[in-house]
Amino acid sequence: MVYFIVKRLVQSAFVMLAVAFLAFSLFRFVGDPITQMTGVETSVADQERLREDLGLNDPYALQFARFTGDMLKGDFGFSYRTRQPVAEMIATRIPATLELGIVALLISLLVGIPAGVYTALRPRGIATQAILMVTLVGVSIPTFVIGIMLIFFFGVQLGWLPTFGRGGTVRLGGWETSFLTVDGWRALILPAFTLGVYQLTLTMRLVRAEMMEVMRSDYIRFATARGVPMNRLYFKHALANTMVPVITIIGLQFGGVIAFSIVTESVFQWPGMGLLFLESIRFVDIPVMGVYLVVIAFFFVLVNLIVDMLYVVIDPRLRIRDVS
Amino acid sequence: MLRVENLTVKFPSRFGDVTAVENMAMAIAPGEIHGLVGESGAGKSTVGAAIIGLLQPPGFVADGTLQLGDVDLRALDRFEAHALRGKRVSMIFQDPQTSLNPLMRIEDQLVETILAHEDISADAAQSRAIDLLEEMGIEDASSRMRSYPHQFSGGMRQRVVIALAICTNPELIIADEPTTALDVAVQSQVLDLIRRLADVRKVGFMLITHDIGVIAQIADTVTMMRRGKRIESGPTAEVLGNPSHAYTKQLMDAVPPLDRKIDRFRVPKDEEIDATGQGDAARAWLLGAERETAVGLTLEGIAVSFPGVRTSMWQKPAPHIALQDISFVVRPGSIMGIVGESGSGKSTLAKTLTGLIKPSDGTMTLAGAPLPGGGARARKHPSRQLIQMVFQDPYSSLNSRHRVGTILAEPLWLYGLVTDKEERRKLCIDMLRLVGMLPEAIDKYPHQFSGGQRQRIAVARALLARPKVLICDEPTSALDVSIQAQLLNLLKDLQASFGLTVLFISHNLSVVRQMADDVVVLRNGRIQEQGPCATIYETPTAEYTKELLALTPVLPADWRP
Amino acid sequence: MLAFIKRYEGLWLFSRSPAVILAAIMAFGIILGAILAPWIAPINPYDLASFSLMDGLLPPVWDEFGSEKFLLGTDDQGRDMISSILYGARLSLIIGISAMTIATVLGVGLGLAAGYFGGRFDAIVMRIADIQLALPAILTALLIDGIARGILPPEMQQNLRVTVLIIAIALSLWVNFARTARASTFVQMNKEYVQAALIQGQHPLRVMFVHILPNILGPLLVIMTVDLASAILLEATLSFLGIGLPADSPSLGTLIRIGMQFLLSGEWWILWIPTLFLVALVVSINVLGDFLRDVFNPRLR
Amino acid sequence: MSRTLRKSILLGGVISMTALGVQAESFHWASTTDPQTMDPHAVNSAPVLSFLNNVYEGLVRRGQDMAIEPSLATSWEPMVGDNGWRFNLRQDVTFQDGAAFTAEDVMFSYQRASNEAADVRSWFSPVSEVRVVDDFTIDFVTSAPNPLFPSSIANFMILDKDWATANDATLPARDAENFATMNVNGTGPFTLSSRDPGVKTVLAPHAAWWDTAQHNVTEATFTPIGNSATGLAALLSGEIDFIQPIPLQDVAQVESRDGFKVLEGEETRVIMFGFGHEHDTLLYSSDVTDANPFADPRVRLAAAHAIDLASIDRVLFRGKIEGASQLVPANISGYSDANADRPAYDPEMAKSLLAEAGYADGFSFGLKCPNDRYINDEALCRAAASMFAAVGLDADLSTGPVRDYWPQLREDDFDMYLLGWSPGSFDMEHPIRFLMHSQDDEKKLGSWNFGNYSNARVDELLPLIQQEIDADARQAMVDEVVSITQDEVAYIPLYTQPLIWAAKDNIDLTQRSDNFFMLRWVTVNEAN
Repeated sequence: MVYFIVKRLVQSAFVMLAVAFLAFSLFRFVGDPITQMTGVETSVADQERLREDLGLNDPYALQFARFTGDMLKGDFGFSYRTRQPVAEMIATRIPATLELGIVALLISLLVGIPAGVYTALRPRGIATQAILMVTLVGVSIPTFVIGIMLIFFFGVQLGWLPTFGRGGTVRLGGWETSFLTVDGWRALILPAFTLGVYQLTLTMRLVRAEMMEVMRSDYIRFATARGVPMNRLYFKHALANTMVPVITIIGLQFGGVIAFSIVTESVFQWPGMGLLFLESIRFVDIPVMGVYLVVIAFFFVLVNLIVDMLYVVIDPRLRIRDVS
Repeated sequence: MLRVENLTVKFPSRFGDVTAVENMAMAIAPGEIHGLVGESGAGKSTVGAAIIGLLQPPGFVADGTLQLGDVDLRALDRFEAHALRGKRVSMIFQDPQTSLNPLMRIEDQLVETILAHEDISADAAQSRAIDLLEEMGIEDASSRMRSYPHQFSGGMRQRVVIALAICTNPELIIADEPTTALDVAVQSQVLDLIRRLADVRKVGFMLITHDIGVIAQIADTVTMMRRGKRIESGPTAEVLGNPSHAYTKQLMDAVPPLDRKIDRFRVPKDEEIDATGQGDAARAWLLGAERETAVGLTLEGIAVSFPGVRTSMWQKPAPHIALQDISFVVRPGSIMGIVGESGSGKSTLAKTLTGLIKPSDGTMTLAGAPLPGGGARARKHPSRQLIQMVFQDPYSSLNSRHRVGTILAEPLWLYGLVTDKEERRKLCIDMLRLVGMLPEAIDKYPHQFSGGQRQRIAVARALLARPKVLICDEPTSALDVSIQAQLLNLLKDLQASFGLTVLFISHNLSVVRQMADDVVVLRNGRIQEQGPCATIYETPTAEYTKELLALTPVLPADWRP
Repeated sequence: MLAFIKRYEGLWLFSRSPAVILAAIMAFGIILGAILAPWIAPINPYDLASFSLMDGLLPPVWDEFGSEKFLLGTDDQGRDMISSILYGARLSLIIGISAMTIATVLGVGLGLAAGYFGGRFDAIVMRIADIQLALPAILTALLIDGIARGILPPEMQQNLRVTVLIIAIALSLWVNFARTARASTFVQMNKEYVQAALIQGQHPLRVMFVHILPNILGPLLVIMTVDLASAILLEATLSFLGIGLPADSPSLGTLIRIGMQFLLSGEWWILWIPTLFLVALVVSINVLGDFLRDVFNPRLR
Repeated sequence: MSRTLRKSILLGGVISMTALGVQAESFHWASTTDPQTMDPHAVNSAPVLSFLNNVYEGLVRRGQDMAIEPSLATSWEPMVGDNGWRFNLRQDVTFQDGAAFTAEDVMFSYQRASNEAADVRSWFSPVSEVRVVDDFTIDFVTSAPNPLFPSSIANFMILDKDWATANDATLPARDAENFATMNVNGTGPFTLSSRDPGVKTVLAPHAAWWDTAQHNVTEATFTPIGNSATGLAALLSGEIDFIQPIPLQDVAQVESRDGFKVLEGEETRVIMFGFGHEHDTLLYSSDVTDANPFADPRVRLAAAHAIDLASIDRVLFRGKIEGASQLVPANISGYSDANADRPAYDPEMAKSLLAEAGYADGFSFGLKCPNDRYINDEALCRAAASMFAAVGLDADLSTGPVRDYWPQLREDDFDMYLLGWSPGSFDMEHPIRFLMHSQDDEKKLGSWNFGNYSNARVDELLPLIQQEIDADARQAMVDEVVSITQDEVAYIPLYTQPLIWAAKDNIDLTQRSDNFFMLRWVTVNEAN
């Protein structure tokens, strides 16, 4: 158990390091930050001096060493664009993205799992066919189109919900949350739904497939043959066994949720990391882009570590050694 | 108590309704163990499923009467049927490994089942569960009950399964191949348990099995099925001991006896294509160059261990020892039988010989030359050709995406035996004839054949490499008994004709007895006993061998035709 | 018998599901239209001389201001919408299919080898896959786009735009193939026909590609279909984020991005017609993917 | 600091729905880009300067009509006996933290803004020395006579010396932040009450502002919204009061809705095509590889005649643009009324000019355009390429984001390119200096003249124009330059970029042609 976790940690660290390397080496190519940092009237000599100051003329290896070294020390550098510490910039954006991602994930789970169970148990019903068709269309419309449609309909035409931003937020410690205000919740609905639609479909289909597989297993047939009550059969026996593979995939998806929030955040002007990242691309703000990548990788690795442990909690086969 | 009359079960398909069971009739009284016997596809499991109302959709009961006591089973709605399940009729499945919910404690599964049918307190249900488990022979039930299924061994698990089936005191239990996945020792214990339950609790059992030995051992009455229809039924000794029906006779002829060796099984002429009369070209080819000498195989001190799964940071995992100190000699041109239960290491031994696994110690010698193991055996090593193998599962041993012709021709070009494509094809066709197949088979895909036919194709593939050693790893354990008889006959003929050295691996003592000249008894990776076949079977010295022989179900001597 | 029936069974199931037939017709029609675009499109949207700004912003023909010359109207450049969409679908499909093909070859190759050799090689491939998974599709695409921009001279970037997109999308899809191929290969490695081939001493490449590959094609085919749909959507999303294709050689995604400017302005057709088209294409591919999944995995029926 | 509880209710209490409508005098506005810093000297970019003009002030400022008017300086006059200007400073001005404003603050701000670390230092390249005369008088000495100097420093913002020193912000932050990146202390009408970069910036009126407030805003919230559709949706759904800019195609939509209005104007930015004048051959031609046809003024003129500006106006710009004849629009000082004609759309003329130049069959060349810099830039180039094609000029169009675009232009990697130019000093001298004078790195002249158009007479006239005090004489010289460059078709000026803002009906505001949005002219009326 401890060994298992340590092993996963080592693997995770390896992944993080590789991502850090990619983050640095790839974004170096994105473009010349200097032209973005200076105005039209800045002379070429001044630009050159700035380039020298930023160490952009140093050898490549030296720059990478400095980058990783600083990062390990917890120094994430300063944004070329705003001259603020990158760590702080990203840190202030993390709550927005995480809250959006979590709510989107919750929507996808709270709707996706029951829908998956229903469609698995009634594979031939009309409602099932309808649900499958609707989700199929849902998964086929690009996220940004869904977002724009929602804004247009619920924001502009009906005027029910805000079309951009987070609405009212409350700062709790260093964490700026929109969970504590009505306004914040209202602002959260459209973006979270937009982001959640795709995951919802995936979750539903996954649960459905796994559930159908489990329903055919011997232990479900045996439980049926013993007359275990239907509800218990479906939810205690079948669903629990379904969740084991589902949790893994959901863990993998969470990374996708965070990454796809780039699109959602751009459409809804949601002040999260994704929006910051897009702005940084536009301004060739390399330090921010690099750190963003590393943070994303960190979340991914973290979530999957948690999933691994959940796995152990759910499945006694991983928790308790076989005595035989 | 249970009365089945005129039962017909159909499965709709795009070719119209397929009748799986037709005009089936049977009756089971309380305390009676009624064997339902038949080969695969006979429809015996379908009968069981129809009674308990768990037919796989879209199958349905088309006609007939299903009466359990005073209840007309066909008249029940969905909810009534479900309430009846467990309460009055229950079921035991074949594989105890998969029959229990892996995520729930045994206790919870038991208590949940009891509470589903009886209005008693959870405490009462729990104490009943403990009593039951103890009745089933599980010691220290009150603490063991808190374990998860994976913490029990296979035999124990089947006891738990039986406890679950019995915990609500049903009148009837449908046991679908309850011992097929178990080793003989465990099988015997489980059968004893079933007998006891029938005698003491007066539970009626419907024992579905393909194993005539099992039926002979415990069934009071038996119904013989074939292709969805009842062949005959009656008291076991009457039906099996003195078969009147031709099919039953055939079946009884095909059962290998444990206590003597018969030269050939009696097989109806129309079902076996005589391997001796056909495939002369292939025969000539096999007997051609370099065929004169048979080769021997020697193993000395072979040990195989696998690295254990690491679970701790500080401890190196203990290696799992699969084989230890295995030494024996296979005489040239003889058949060596390897007997052992699951986990004895017999398949590991086959893999070691074929170079799939590297032995951690010991030497192997083939025809006097050292035989390197594992990765040390080069892809072009001559032994690759000399040693061929016939596998257990006819459904996976042939690549289902390749035509039979492609599969058969592979060794011919791989070893450069026949370079001309047309010649290869001719030889393959002739080889098919030799193993008793029709030439048309060459352009078909494996899944177009039955298990027995596929096993013949697998034998043909092995022969086409012109081997001197043939390793047969449980070649008949997936086959019905009549097909098994045919294949055993074929193997015997081929071995005799071509002087092959054969290593015949099986868990089935009766089968080995029919095949082997010498026998090695394996247990937990060690040799228990070895020697000439007759000696081992008649005067075993090792305790283990004695036990195995004693527990293997046999037909009463007076049934022998 | 089984494969024959299965093939037969696939056709049989197909003939019984109107939605699948409709999807197949739609997908086939769009693909055919895309292939034939140069011959059937009224104008060539890449040829600047073939259209005129004077014809700009015409609504579809059923609108009172529509022109019969342009059945689905024109965009702000005066390009015929039908032509733009046909050429756009062509480009989207080229990108989607190429990306999917590269991802398949790369993923299946690595997955097969990882499953076959196991051990250290397997561990390395899986770690690389982990890294790839930690960088979700959009980020990968942004990264590749970034590198390409950095290392290619600008004039080449224009020409290689499509290639860069294809590689970016392919890289974000290969893991799926690799994981599936690896898992399936592990299963097949324990099958006796593979062991038979190994015992015979057949070449690893032959074992992998002649023996194992045909047996794991089923699930891979399903992923290929689903990933083709994702590739097309991903291209659209990247175009929306402004790192897709330039407006003078528009894919469906680019057309939607351009059309987005007209979301509120009344020229609805510039946005919604390409969008509808894209959704129709992706839905039909997904329906076909679902169907294939059902055929290969009868338990889901 | 950025804790905002606007209409927010802590959960757990009674949940009541509050209207999202805006209180009478709080004002919400949006634009595409967030000002990247609050430091007035760190970055010379329009979003920063525009935003900070609400917080900081310069010695002079621009009025609603762009005219220079007194601000922190009450008056200024040329120095006697020296080149340069003397500024007489306003008394009784206080910074937002209450500190008094003196000449020392100006001196300090000059030193700060002309430091190497400051991006705006080029404004002070003519300055040789600054002398504090007394608390409220300061001299800016220039190396040569410089009549335009006062108007060139309208965006030179003054910050408090003591505040900057105390907070360790004596120099603009270069590669790290400092206190002035996130905090302000100016003399202007508004001060920062909270800032969440990229998300929201809230301004509050500066109670002790020296000038009479013409606005009635009690709180102003700025939100950057990058996606134009989202921005417009935010306006239409009532969440914001004002947005700059909105896309041209949405003008009709906004106007057709009750309660909204569109403000249309002209920016000072002129959009033009430039040529690779000094190239020996075309870089991107498939047929003419041994010559540069664009070296011939007839070819350049032919290209000018090929452009159908009326169609571009109608379809791409919905009738919102004015044609440009020179590199500045008519409202800029130095505009040459004498040269107000632009080449007409005349494809036949274009073809005959091409034939005359020896290219009767036309030729192919590379046209470079940005796709995220100017309004409709990419669409414009595609339309132009199509129009060029009609006369035989086969343009191979390549477009890209501006971050790639400038480097390409600097590397001379084009045959023809698109450029927009807004004269920072709001005078004709500015484009002459940057776009028409031959490239001269040493004197920092012609630095955006990428094609290196070169005319000896123009080069000769520039210093004379810069130093000429007499308006008429100066205008004559400017007219000559414009005339020469028109004759030689140094550039093809196309049109002045339109400026389109949208607001709720109850908002009164002033649209200034430099696209700066000044909160001090905003009135929020009672919503009907």
